[in-house]
Amino acid sequence: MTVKPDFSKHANQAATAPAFLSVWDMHSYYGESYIVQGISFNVHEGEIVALLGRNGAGKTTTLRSIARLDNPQVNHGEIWLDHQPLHNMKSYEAAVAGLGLVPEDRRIIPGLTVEENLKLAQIQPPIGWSIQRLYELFPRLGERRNQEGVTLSGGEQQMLSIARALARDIKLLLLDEPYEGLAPVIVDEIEKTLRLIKEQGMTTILVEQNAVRALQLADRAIILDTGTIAFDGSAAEVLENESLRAEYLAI
Amino acid sequence: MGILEVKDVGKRFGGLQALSDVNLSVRENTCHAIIGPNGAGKSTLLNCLVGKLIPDTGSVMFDGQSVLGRSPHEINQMGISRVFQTPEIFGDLSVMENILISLFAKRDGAFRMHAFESVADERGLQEEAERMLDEVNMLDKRQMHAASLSRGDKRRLEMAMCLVQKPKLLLLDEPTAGMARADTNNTIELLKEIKEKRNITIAIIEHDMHVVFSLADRITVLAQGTPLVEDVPQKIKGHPKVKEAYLGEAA
Amino acid sequence: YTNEPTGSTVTLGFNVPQTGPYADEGADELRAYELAVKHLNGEGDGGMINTFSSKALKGNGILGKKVEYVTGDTQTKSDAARASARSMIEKDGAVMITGGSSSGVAVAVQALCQEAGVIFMAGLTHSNDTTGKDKRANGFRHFFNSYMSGAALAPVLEANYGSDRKAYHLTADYNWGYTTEEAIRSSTEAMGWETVAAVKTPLTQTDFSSYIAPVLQSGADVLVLNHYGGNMVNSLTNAVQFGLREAQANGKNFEIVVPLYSRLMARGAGDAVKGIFGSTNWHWSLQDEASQTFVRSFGTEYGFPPSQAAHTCYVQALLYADAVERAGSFEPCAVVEALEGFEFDGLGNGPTLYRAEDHQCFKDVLVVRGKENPTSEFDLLEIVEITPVDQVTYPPDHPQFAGGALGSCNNGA
Amino acid sequence: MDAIILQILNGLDKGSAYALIALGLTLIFGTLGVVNFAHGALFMIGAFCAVLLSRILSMSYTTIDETRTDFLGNPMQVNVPYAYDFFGEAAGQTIIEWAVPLAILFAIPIMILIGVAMERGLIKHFYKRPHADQILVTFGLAIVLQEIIKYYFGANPIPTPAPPAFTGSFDFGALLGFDANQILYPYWRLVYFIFAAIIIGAVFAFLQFTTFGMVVRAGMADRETVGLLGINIDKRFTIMFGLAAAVAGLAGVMYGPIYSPNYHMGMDFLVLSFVVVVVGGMGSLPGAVAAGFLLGILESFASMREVINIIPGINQIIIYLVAIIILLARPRGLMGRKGVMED
Amino acid sequence: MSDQSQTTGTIAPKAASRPGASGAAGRSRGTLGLAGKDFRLLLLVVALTMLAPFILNPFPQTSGLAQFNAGYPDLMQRFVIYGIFAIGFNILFGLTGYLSFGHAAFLGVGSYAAVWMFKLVGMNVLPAILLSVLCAGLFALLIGYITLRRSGIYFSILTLAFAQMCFALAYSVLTPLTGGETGLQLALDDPRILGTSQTASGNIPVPSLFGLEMRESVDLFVGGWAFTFNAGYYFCAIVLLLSFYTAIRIFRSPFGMMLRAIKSNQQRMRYTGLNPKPYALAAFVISGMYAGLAGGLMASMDPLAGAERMFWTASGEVVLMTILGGAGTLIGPVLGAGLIKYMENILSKINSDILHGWFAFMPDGLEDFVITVIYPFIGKGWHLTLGLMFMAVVIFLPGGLVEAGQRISRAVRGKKGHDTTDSKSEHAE
Ligand SMILES: Nc1ncnc2c1ncn2[C@@H]1O[C@H](COP(=O)(O)OP(=O)(O)OP(=O)(O)O)[C@@H](O)[C@H]1O
Ligand SMILES: Nc1ncnc2c1ncn2[C@@H]1O[C@H](COP(=O)(O)OP(=O)(O)OP(=O)(O)O)[C@@H](O)[C@H]1O
Ligand SMILES: [Mg+2]
Ligand SMILES: [Mg+2]
Repeated sequence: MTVKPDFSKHANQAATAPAFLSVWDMHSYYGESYIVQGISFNVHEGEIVALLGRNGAGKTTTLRSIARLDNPQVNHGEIWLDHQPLHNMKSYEAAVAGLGLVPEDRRIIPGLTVEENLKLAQIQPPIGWSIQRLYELFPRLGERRNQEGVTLSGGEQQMLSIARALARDIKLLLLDEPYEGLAPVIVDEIEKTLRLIKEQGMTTILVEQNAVRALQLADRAIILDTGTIAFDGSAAEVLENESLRAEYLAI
Repeated sequence: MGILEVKDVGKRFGGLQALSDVNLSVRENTCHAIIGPNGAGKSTLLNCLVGKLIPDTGSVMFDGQSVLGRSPHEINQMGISRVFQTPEIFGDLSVMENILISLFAKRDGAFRMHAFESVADERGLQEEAERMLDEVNMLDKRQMHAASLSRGDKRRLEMAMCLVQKPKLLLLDEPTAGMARADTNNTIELLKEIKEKRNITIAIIEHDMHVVFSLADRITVLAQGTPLVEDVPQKIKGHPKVKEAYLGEAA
Repeated sequence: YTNEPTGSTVTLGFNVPQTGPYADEGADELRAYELAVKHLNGEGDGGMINTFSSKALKGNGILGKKVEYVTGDTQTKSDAARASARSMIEKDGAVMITGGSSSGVAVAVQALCQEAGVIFMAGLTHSNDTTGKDKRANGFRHFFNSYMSGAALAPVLEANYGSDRKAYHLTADYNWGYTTEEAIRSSTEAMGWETVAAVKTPLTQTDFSSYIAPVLQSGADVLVLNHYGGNMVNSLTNAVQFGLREAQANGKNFEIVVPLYSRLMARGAGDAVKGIFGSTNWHWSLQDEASQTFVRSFGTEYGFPPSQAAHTCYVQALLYADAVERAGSFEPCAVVEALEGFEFDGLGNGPTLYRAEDHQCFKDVLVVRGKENPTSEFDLLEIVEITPVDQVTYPPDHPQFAGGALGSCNNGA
Repeated sequence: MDAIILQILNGLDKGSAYALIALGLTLIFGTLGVVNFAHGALFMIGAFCAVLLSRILSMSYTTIDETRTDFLGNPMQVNVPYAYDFFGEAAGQTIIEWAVPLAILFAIPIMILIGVAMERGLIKHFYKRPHADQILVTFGLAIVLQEIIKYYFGANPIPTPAPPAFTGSFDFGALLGFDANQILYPYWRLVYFIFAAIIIGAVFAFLQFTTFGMVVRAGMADRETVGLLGINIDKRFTIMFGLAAAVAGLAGVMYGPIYSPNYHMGMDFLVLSFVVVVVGGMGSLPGAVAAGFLLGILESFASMREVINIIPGINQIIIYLVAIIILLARPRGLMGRKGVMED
Repeated sequence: MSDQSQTTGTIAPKAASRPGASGAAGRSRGTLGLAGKDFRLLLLVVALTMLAPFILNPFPQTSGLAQFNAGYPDLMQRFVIYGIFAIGFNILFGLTGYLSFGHAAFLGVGSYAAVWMFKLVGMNVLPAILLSVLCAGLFALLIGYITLRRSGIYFSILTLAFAQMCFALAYSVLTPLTGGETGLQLALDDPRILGTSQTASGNIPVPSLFGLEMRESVDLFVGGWAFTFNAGYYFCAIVLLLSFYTAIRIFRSPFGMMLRAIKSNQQRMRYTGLNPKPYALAAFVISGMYAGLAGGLMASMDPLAGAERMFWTASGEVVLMTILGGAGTLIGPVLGAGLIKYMENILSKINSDILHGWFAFMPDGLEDFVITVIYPFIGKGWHLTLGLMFMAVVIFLPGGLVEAGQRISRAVRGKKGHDTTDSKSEHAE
């Protein structure tokens, strides 16, 4: 077993207690292209952290690295979730350890109905929200439960993808652009849901292009720029800091 | 008389009436936005215009000719180009080649047996493609494999592929979803410019109200498969029904 | 002429199936060739050189040149067989090609040798065409053929099953099948049998149940399986499973006939062959001195008795060497001349003639039957009758052999 | 009429062989999406399990029988199976004769082991690779397996008879009121048909009444996402492969008495089984089974003399002809699902 | 026929390294209309084919290793003929991704056409080959029109079914037309209206190019070496060069780009205003014509057309050649064809006698041991070696032989740039 990383080395990691999620000096590659170039950050339990940055900054790559997907390969670094070393795990082990990812392209499984997509999420314990409860959250999905998942409209697919993550009992929710393609009313709805589950103790990392919205919801913000962390601080700080916003977020 | 005339179009999927009695008229050199809740039938409507789906009832006239019963490539050759909700590009080809294919299609039609010419000799098209890539800020990525682009870049590429064909009518299904704010703004500028300078009519589906209100000359709100209202943007913004069904508190 | 041996050695090309369904048969042929080379070079016990009626061979190679050999894999495909024959001719300088385990291959390689100007001594090939419509001046066949099988079998069948029989033919759908069916039909019909039906079965067929099942209903009381190799193993096994052996038809016992037997097939079919008639070119249980000599030297070398394929190949190698000695030259046309009309004995089949008109050997043919109580895994067939050569001889212009011409011998470049 | 019944019966047992092979193949090809050219080899290895068991059971020591001589005139060596010594001659003989059914028990662990080893060691790395690569590697594997078997067992077919209790045939005609001997049907083929039905039923039950099938299908469509849902898809793929190998192997074991096993029997069935799977519709188990029986029966009919006389050569091409017609008329085969292996 | 889009896991090299991608812009037409790199490749192939008699006979005739020499006419002809076949197949498979499992049918049709030409018209190879290409092309048009209505595995099975039907018919029912199992061969009494039925010496005339006999050879002896220059080989080699040149042009043309677009995303193609069908059909017909050309050449070198060359294993063989060499690359299929044919013809001929010859220098016990170890892999065991090689190549060299070449050349050029990948994760367990 590896010894837990000593975070005192990192100046900007003020926290003394080990954080809920800590990512330490993570380097990720797609084949030979070097994308995430050594990032470290902590997320505390119950926090919502907004991960922001331009297209191609490496946000998705970061989430995928944390979720331990085969591609990108994490060639160096450590990831700890609630005292469990994610960096030693395969993606399904990480999922069992309590990680849920809503991928940016939704990844509805072809050939399966809406309900089967949800059922699939509840095969491997721990099981989270019941399917019934998820239908209450997204009534649209209940209506379409026997339709093949991939024929749903774009927004409906997004709902299904989020619902699928919640169908498992997770500790950390990684959302990759969850608002994309959703009608403003639904975005409001999801935002409410996120607040709700935050109250219940869920820790969330939210990647979003709609930075203002994300920052209004988030406690903290991390801004990525070409695979490195350009800013790590409170969300309010970003909203106030004109130059930061202009430089990295163009808002 | 608009360049695109949709009359009484209806489409059923099994038990679901996805579209009913849709009437729409898009005038030349305007930007017409279609908005509406998720699953309202916007993408379905678009699919009926480009030959991906054949409506059960009604007629679709483009430029005085019916598009019904024509195959997608014929419709494209009539002057309609489309950007998909999830990017459809030639992943195995380079960015440059993606654009070149569009140019060849524009120049040579649906099929031409140019087996003994050389791509490298097409200086004119090469330059045109490079100009286009420059316009969408992707010139530096021209030799990249399209599949390894980030998602936002894929969208921009797809849009460039459509624009370079100088279509009469450009259909955009959520073109800026997942695009960074800065690029969204660029895209708005780009679309504005092409509408004004290049005489391209645009029909756009978007959930980003910033985009919709900066671009659209007219807006149709679709709900549950039928147009709810159609009007100029200012009117739509304040419309109570629209607010309730779609915009929520965001407006 | 092509590949004239100039040094102290002469190279022969053994082209046998080393892969594919006939690989075991090919392996046996190769063993026989290796044995023949030993004997020709004066090693071992000399085998049938000692019993051969021609005394030209002295055990010092051929014309004093040591015999070397190259091998090739026919894969039992005419294309592959020609490729490997060509490589032996072009690359290794083989002056004679021999071998093969199917008629298609034999015919194809024979035509090639004719073009290239080398001698071809066919191995196991039973189709009439090899020395019929596809005969070539440079090619020679020692093995018997479909016509001879028919001619030899008919009297035995008549004696055992009577002359009032209704036959049902299943025929493998390719050249050898056609000629065999024709030969058996015409000879059995001549003695009074009636042919109820003849059905072609695909060569790639693995389960013959749907061909076997209707046989009983057709009113036939004899089933003739014009199949070879794996086809025959399967069709015979199927026929036995469907109870044809025990069945009665037209008030008689139902019977099965397999025109061409080989050990390969007899082993594959197991118990199913018991009591079933067929014909072979040679069998190791023959008691004449030559056969016994051959069995002894082969058995001592390899530990089991030779198959008929091994026998014919061994004999062909010896016959070629002898012809060269007699001609005094490796030149193909000289060899052809020496072989044409050559009469000999002491090679296991009794007095034999290499007929000049079609390069076919005429000799006795064996009618055999699956043995009821085999004593070993090689003792599967028993000889029922040795049909004398006269009974199986036919005129060169017999209709079953019509068409085609020998042409003239080719010495090549 | 009786001719028709006969051909249906014949079609059924040919069909059950096709169906069993196609079933195993569909688990790998239709469900896991791996173009497994080694599937035929698995079938062949199954058949050789029976051969091997029968060899093991009849393992023997040699004694010299002075009273007889072998072909070279030496005293005859006689082999006495150990089984005779252990169980007595009669019982020993019976055990040897029952080698084929006994081989079922013998083959299951062997086949599962082979399947699992194959998946873990090789196929695992090829799920994401193009089909062409899968073809090359599994074809290579098939050749290697084939050559190994050939090396040890020779190229000749090896007879593996059914137990004596099952030789002989059943007179269906009598049962249906036709003349005796008009419709004979070998007992072993009846056994094979029933055996196939049981295996097919068992596999269906396993996949239908558990979520296993759904998970594997989902895993094939999108491994990554299924992994994100906490499911160890690799393990399930391995199980699936083991299962498919076992089904193929059992089909082979029981086929021995119908078709003397030889080293290339797998290749003989390979192309046909791919055709069956595709005609049935990729990924559809019922489709594979239905297509297996359909093609088996059609083949039987096409080989009737009356039919061949009308259309010469139809028996040679019927399967391919039907396959072409079905695929053109029904884009996804008989029961295929949309989107499975379409591009 | 792949589901790659579902599993984003594998996305090949980052910069598009496909042919045609490099230097799309700014590079102008060089010699023969080829860019510099392609022209160099063509020159390499010219050099390889023209000097093949030397290259393939590296060992003196007297040495034990002479067994490995491949420089005799038959095999050299086979190398280039199968090379042509594979080049054509690659135009369909490598570019469009349509995996045809029935291409051998076109080769067979080409062969039969050529032999019929020899039987009926005369022994000149040119008209025979032209007819082969034409017949194969028409046949491909018919089959392609039907089979291309399906894609993916369905297409593969359809082509397979057609080819198997052709084989079955050629093998039996159509025997009068095809010669059945034996194959279609020339006879002394063929009409040959523009030539002679028999030569003066009473033999069947041999195929020739305006009197130049295809089997004519000139031998050159240098020391212990013997080199054979064969007319037929050089004729085939020139045809190969033309085919190869054509293939390069197709790869680099807009048409070639469209074919790659078919493989990549047909949906996008349609919405870009292109009709994928005729493109795919054109590719199918072109590759069918290449196969017919190969078949015609095969019959010209050796005037007998066997039905086995249409069997599914023959179709499978060209698939294997292409993948083995590197699908979608220009030179790969030629290399793959060469390797498989070399193994088939050279390995299968090594017998225990030859082995004993090689290892005679060893002590007896060791000699026997070494031979026992090697024996299963050669001679009649050559299939085993072939199978192992297939597996080794796909496992270790996913891109086929071409990738092997690239790796070697990269390794030679220096190991820079590898540091990053070598520093794999060092998670202590
Ligand atoms: N599969 C891949 N192979 C190679 N490079 C890739 C791959 N996927 C992404 N990249 C590259 O990695 C970089 C970071 O991509 P990533 O998807 O993480 O960006 P992102 O921040 O999520 O952007 P976006 O907002 O557009 O989604 C980009 O330059 C992209 O081109
Ligand atoms: N092939 C199909 N089969 C069955 N139902 C379908 C199919 N395609 C679409 N639908 C349904 O039709 C409705 C309209 O879908 P459409 O994709 O047009 O919505 P949309 O307006 O584009 O929504 P969004 O903004 O979320 O993309 C949805 O409820 C969807 O589930
Ligand atoms: Mg992203
Ligand atoms: Mg939509």
